[in-house]
Amino acid sequence: MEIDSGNTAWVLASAALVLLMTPGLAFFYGGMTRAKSVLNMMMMSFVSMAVAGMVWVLWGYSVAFGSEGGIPALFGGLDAWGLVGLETAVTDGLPDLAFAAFQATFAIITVALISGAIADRAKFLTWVVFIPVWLTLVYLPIAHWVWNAEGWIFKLGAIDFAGGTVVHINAGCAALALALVLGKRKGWPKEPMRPHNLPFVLLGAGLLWFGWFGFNGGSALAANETASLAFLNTIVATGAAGFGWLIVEKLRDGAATTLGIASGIVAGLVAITPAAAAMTPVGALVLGLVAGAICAVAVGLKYKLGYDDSLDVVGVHLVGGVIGALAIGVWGSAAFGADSLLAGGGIELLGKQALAVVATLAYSFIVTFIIGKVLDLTLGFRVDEEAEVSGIDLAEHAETAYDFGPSTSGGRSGAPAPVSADSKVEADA
Amino acid sequence: MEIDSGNTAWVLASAALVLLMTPGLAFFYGGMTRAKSVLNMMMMSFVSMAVAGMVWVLWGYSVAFGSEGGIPALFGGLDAWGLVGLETAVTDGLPDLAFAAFQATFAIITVALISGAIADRAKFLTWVVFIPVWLTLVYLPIAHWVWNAEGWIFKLGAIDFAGGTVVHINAGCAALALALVLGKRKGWPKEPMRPHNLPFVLLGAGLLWFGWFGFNGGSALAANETASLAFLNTIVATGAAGFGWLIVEKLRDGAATTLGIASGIVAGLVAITPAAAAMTPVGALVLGLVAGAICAVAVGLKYKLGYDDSLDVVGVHLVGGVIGALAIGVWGSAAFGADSLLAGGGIELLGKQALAVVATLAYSFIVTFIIGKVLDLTLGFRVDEEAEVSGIDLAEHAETAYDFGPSTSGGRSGAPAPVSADSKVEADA
Amino acid sequence: MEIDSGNTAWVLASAALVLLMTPGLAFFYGGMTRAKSVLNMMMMSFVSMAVAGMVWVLWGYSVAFGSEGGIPALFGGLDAWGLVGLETAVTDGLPDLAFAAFQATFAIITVALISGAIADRAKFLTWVVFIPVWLTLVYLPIAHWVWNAEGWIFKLGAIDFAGGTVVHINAGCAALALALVLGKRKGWPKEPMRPHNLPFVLLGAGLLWFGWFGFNGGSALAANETASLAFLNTIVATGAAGFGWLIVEKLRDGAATTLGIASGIVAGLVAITPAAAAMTPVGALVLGLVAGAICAVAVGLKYKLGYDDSLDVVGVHLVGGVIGALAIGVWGSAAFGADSLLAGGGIELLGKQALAVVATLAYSFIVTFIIGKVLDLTLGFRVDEEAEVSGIDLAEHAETAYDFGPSTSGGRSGAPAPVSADSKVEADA
Amino acid sequence: MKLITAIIKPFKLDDVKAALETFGVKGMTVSEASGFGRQKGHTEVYRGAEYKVDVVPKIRLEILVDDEDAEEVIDVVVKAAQTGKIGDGKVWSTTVDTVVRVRTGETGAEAL
Amino acid sequence: MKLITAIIKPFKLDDVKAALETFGVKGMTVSEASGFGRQKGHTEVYRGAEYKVDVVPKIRLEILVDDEDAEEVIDVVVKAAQTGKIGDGKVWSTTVDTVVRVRTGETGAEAL
Amino acid sequence: MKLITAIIKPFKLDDVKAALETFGVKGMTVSEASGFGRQKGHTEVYRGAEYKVDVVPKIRLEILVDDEDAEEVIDVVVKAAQTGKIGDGKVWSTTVDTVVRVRTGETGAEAL
Ligand SMILES: Nc1ncnc2c1ncn2[C@@H]1O[C@H](COP(=O)(O)OP(=O)(O)O)[C@@H](O)[C@H]1O
Ligand SMILES: Nc1ncnc2c1ncn2[C@@H]1O[C@H](COP(=O)(O)OP(=O)(O)O)[C@@H](O)[C@H]1O
Ligand SMILES: Nc1ncnc2c1ncn2[C@@H]1O[C@H](COP(=O)(O)OP(=O)(O)O)[C@@H](O)[C@H]1O
Repeated sequence: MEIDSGNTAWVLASAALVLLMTPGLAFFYGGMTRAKSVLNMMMMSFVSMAVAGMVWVLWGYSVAFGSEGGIPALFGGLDAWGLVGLETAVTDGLPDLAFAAFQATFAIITVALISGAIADRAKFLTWVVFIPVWLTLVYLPIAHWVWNAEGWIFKLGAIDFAGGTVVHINAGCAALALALVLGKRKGWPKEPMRPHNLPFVLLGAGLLWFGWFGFNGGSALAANETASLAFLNTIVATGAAGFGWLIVEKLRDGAATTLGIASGIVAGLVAITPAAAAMTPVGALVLGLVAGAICAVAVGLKYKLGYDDSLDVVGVHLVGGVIGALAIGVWGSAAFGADSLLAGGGIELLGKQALAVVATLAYSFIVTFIIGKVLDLTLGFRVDEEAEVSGIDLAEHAETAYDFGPSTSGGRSGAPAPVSADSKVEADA
Repeated sequence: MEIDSGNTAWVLASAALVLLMTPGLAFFYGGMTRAKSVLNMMMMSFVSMAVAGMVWVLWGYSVAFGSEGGIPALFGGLDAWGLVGLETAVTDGLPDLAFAAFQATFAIITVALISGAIADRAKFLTWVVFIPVWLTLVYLPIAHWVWNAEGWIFKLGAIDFAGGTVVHINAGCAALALALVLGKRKGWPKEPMRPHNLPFVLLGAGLLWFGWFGFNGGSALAANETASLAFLNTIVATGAAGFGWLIVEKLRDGAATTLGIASGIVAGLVAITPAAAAMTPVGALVLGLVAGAICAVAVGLKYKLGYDDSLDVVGVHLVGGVIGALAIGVWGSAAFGADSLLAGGGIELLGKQALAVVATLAYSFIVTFIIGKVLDLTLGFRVDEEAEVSGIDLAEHAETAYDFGPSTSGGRSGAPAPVSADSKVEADA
Repeated sequence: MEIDSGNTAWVLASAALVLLMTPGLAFFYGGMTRAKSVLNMMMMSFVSMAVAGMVWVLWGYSVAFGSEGGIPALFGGLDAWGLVGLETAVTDGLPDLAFAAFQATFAIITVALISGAIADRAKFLTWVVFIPVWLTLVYLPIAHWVWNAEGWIFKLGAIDFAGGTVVHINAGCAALALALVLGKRKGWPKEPMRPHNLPFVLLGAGLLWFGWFGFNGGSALAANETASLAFLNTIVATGAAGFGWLIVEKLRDGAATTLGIASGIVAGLVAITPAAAAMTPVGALVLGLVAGAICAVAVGLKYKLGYDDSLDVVGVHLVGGVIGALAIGVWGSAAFGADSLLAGGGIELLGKQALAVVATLAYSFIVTFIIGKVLDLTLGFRVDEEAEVSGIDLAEHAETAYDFGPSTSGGRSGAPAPVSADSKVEADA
Repeated sequence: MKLITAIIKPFKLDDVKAALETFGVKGMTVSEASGFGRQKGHTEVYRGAEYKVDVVPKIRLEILVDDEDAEEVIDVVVKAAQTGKIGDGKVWSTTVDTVVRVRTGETGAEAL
Repeated sequence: MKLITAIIKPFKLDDVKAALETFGVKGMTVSEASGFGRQKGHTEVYRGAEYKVDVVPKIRLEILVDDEDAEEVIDVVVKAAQTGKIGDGKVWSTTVDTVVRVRTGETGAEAL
Repeated sequence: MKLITAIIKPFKLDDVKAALETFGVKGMTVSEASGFGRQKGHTEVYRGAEYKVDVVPKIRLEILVDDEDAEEVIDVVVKAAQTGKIGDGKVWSTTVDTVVRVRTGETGAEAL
């Protein structure tokens, strides 16, 4: 079949955008930790890029999108391992490899999202092992359910345009499971733990927003009206959610914060993900306001319930994802295929949406919890207390993030040159 | 009409690029403030993304690009409020929603640009109110004049390829007006106020340059020779302007600075904006050198005239924008539609360019000044002196940007862990 | 000829991506220096963007891609100086100006790459002079050899998809030459010199990866299967290389580091560059692992051999580039045009690859060494010792990178406001 | 009037401060420091090159007290700062000739 | 020889320095500190959770002076640093046994 | 018991520390400071506006020593820190009433 160069250009550009989301996430999360654990936080994202990319090529694509060799409704087989056979294939004008590349970036970001729940305390080696196991047992099946034409949720007819269930609800649930497995950080919630670098959080939010145009816009797999609608909704819902979060903060805390708008932006991006091509721009605006405001409240849940979801993956991704999925059933636009309640379609769609949500939620939580427990009992998932207190960066990575030394404007701050360190070359060990 | 997927891909990619310019601007501006007001500076940009996006969808697009229901030469009506009716429309192979999304990002960045003039001292709430008011009364009409086929400047035949008047001269004038309304910062210009984070300024400049390829290249609304020319000119004029600024610095101050090259880059981007498709690459190179050098001198004006345009929006955007607009009339290329002086077209084009500049300049300054004054008299536009001295981040947002705590390389800097803070959960208030 | 809008959209998007690599590089390198020289490091990249862009327009494109007026096998003439005559030309559906813009960004990044070898100690003015001289005498000829249909390496039939020889081996060799010309930094290797900002290094690595999709994917000059394959390989080889580097570190040093994964990512990107469209995804994965692991060892060479290649341009770009070029000859895929050893094509291809490598290596090293020496003897290439010790940022640019002043979370760190500085306006000097 | 100076482990600051408040001390001045001593530093690794940091972060406390309180305040600090592990720090006292409260110009015990 | 130590508000540093120069003091050493005392800290809010900072930034000045100048220098500092609001800080003096100028090895008044 | 305080140039810290270790000093406390004095600061330029920094970075060392070692320790520091150029710094000593090692409660010479 002939390639549509415009669609291919858009999907490739989108894949690049989505890939950038993971470094963006590293900054969004990394800025929120304390300075002594920022590197570990970022490292969890970066190593996801490394490992998930390899898994995707070796067997991930095949299990998620293959239909032969597996159980069609649940998962694919290994026929397309190593992407063998895709090199020259073209589907609907798009090279299969372009689609495989686009989807690779989704697998990467999903697993990276989870890491926000276990800031400051996860053994790096165990995290590295967790990635392929979790992708294989949790992500790939759910992706198959929702995006493979044979998958049971696909067949059910629930709407998830760009991955609200597969990516966000899934990551949010997995995050909750791991937060429970690893337990609270020492001192939490009594000891205050503030973000060490809010500009980094804003940088992360900015890059996430930017990349998300690929995530949502690219999910049309074509440069057409659907992509344009998804794109526009990704502007307006996101902004509205940032604004919604600020309103809650202003009313509740008395001040609108940068951490608040950054969080609201991400909440809005999450909420619009499944709904990006199923709502009018005004509907998307409303969805944003609702999601931003609710998530601003939801991040306080952990203090009540007592789980240390350190960077609020649950409050933002799980809650935001559920809001988006259900909103489609309530005020989705019939013109864009969503026979929602307000569009006069009754509660059928809402029911399907709810079913897809609950299935993902339950499966992800249970399987992730088991994986986490097994890893904890075998490899151990948590660093020892001393490492946590003195800083996981040093303990796990033998590094510290910053050394501003004597430079912060010459004499002013009077910082000394590095004090008596001694370098020894170890490269030949 | 059939969609041209290649053009659509390019316009969507461009829209994503332009959206990224606003976070880029947040870093360009934020790095230039002192550490105690970086968050407020960035917040002004981020909240522009939130509010301007909503305004655009609700009535902005309709007023700027609608022709019915308004006064054709001056502004459009509310026919297309909420983008209703655009969902499936396609114009010249491009979905109308793609165009609306692309243009949304222009409205966002324009209002954000203004904030550089009022660093360290603007009440956040008033800024939030300013955004929709200013967009409605100033930005949307001018955009209509220049870009709507019925607009009077469009009909006049002045050339403004990507928004030199609408965006840069407009923002620069509005910035001057607000700087006058808010007045000087305490201590300015006696007390030195240096950029707190120059790498952030460079990051911002880099992201702005990157995003500007969408701004200028995307304004062709197609992936064709025009886009390619605009793109190439956006490389060479920008680099030349950075270089021009450095030359002035080296001669005047004895040292070429990173703040200088970052500023020159932005000055060049501004200058080439109206001229991107109206000049040969060599013409663009010359424009860059001229704009960089002149702006490097122009940023000193404020000390002479005594207005505290804190981050030089006037010196860079207003001056750069005027240079670009007039240069088209002087050495624009006839081959690309600019019957300029040097192309033997006489001074007619230059006259039109000057008229468009003056009209924008006057309208923007006067109306913005009135808006600013009214807001100042009603809500108040300036924080109190104590907040300004102790830091607007804390006063307006209850946050501080950084906490490097004890991590800056272990023991070396000997920073202590956060000293005795106490966390209390307030989510249930 | 008619323009293919999809291909043009992809090449323009790719050009924007590649342009962003240079700011990305500025952060990758800048984060690795000490805080007192970060600005100078970043400045070397930014000024490359300014100067190389101008050179490219004025004569660079013409010498590299022109065939008339020069010596066809070696370099082009000045026929297309100023890009005159390209404005409306279209080749294979792509505007010539789009291609010229895309290639401009390659020239920019190549010269910027070199700067990593001479951190902390190069006279800025001399660096500015070095750029056009080196581009003219080294880069443009090699680019002509490899990419011009008349070039001798092109005719030889060696495979270099996106610039492994022209960009990486070339830059790596030039870096070695300059490191030798400038000599070791005071205190090296005895005095420890640690990266001052590892999150910046990760930011740089993230932006480089993102931009590299344009570098490799865009080199197909079309949005097709080849681009898709190159794109996908740029995901998997890169991740694998990051992983390979971590494995070496874990085994050798006991800890996997963020600097390690960032370095591995870049090593993988370098290695896959020539091979991106000549290997299967699994082949690319293997290449990544190999390149990451070998480069992790190679960066230790400088301690043994005693040259101060400060940020390991040789260990990463030269070594990585050679690995990639030779790997094509060993396990390149015949299906994608590489009659490699393992594909049963014998050693012919490997021989050609080796010849291209050696030629580039020798030419680049020798000519760069001569240029460096001449500049050193005339202008001087190294700052004086005092400037090096107190910090090149202050000495060469009259700036310091950071001033966190009293803000790092209010009272906690107790930093004072800038101590008694005095501002004097100099704009009218 | 005495000046009590204490070098303590950073994470003990809250405990020490609380203990001093309980005792009745109304103010103190805190600053960052690095200590050399029996407690060892750590090693970082960058691209395979070791980077030894041989100082450890400490907090310095300065507390002005009346002569009669000096001994007890030292006691309070020592008890609150103690972990029993190497590197707990030192506390010492010196004699102060005069103290003035800047705001009022009061001197001596009034100034505290 | 006396050592005058002053804890002052950061934004008063320039005034104090100017006053000391006028008085004839040739040198001093400045460092950053945080103060606890009557002056209260502030509260920040992150995702709805309050974060209390109970110290305030201060500057510590150290000035070595001849015995006869000590009182006057204290006076100069107190006057220049005074705002009259809580938190203006403290100034105290202690007796120094010897002072040496590193560059020359000079001691006593010569060393200043 | 004496407290030796030294203000030195930052890049001399390693030399001073090594000299003190050789002499037999077992511990010390280091902190950052800025100095005003004969040594001049520098000027930075931002968008053409000059920005004068009139302090220079210094390191402050605090070393508790037995009375009999005091003079020699001062000597060791002065020699190791000397470059002969303006700004080398000052070293002074004050008398300490008591020293306590937090970990053990030992006092006096035992505490060092
Ligand atoms: N002679 C000294 N003078 C000043 N400070 C000292 C001295 N010895 C130790 N210190 C400080 O006390 C801290 C703890 O000392 P250290 O020898 O590590 O443990 P301990 O006091 O438990 O024996 C050091 O980090 C240093 O800051
Ligand atoms: N007993 C003390 N010992 C050492 N420093 C003190 C003491 N009391 C106060 N200070 C310092 O003086 C500063 C000002 O004291 P504070 O009680 O807030 O106000 P004021 O001196 O105006 O009554 C404090 O922030 C602290 O740095
Ligand atoms: N009177 C003083 N009191 C306290 N510290 C001082 C005094 N004079 C100088 N210093 C400190 O000593 C440092 C060196 O002094 P300076 O006058 O520059 O050079 P030198 O000691 O070589 O004559 C200063 O930067 C400052 O930190």
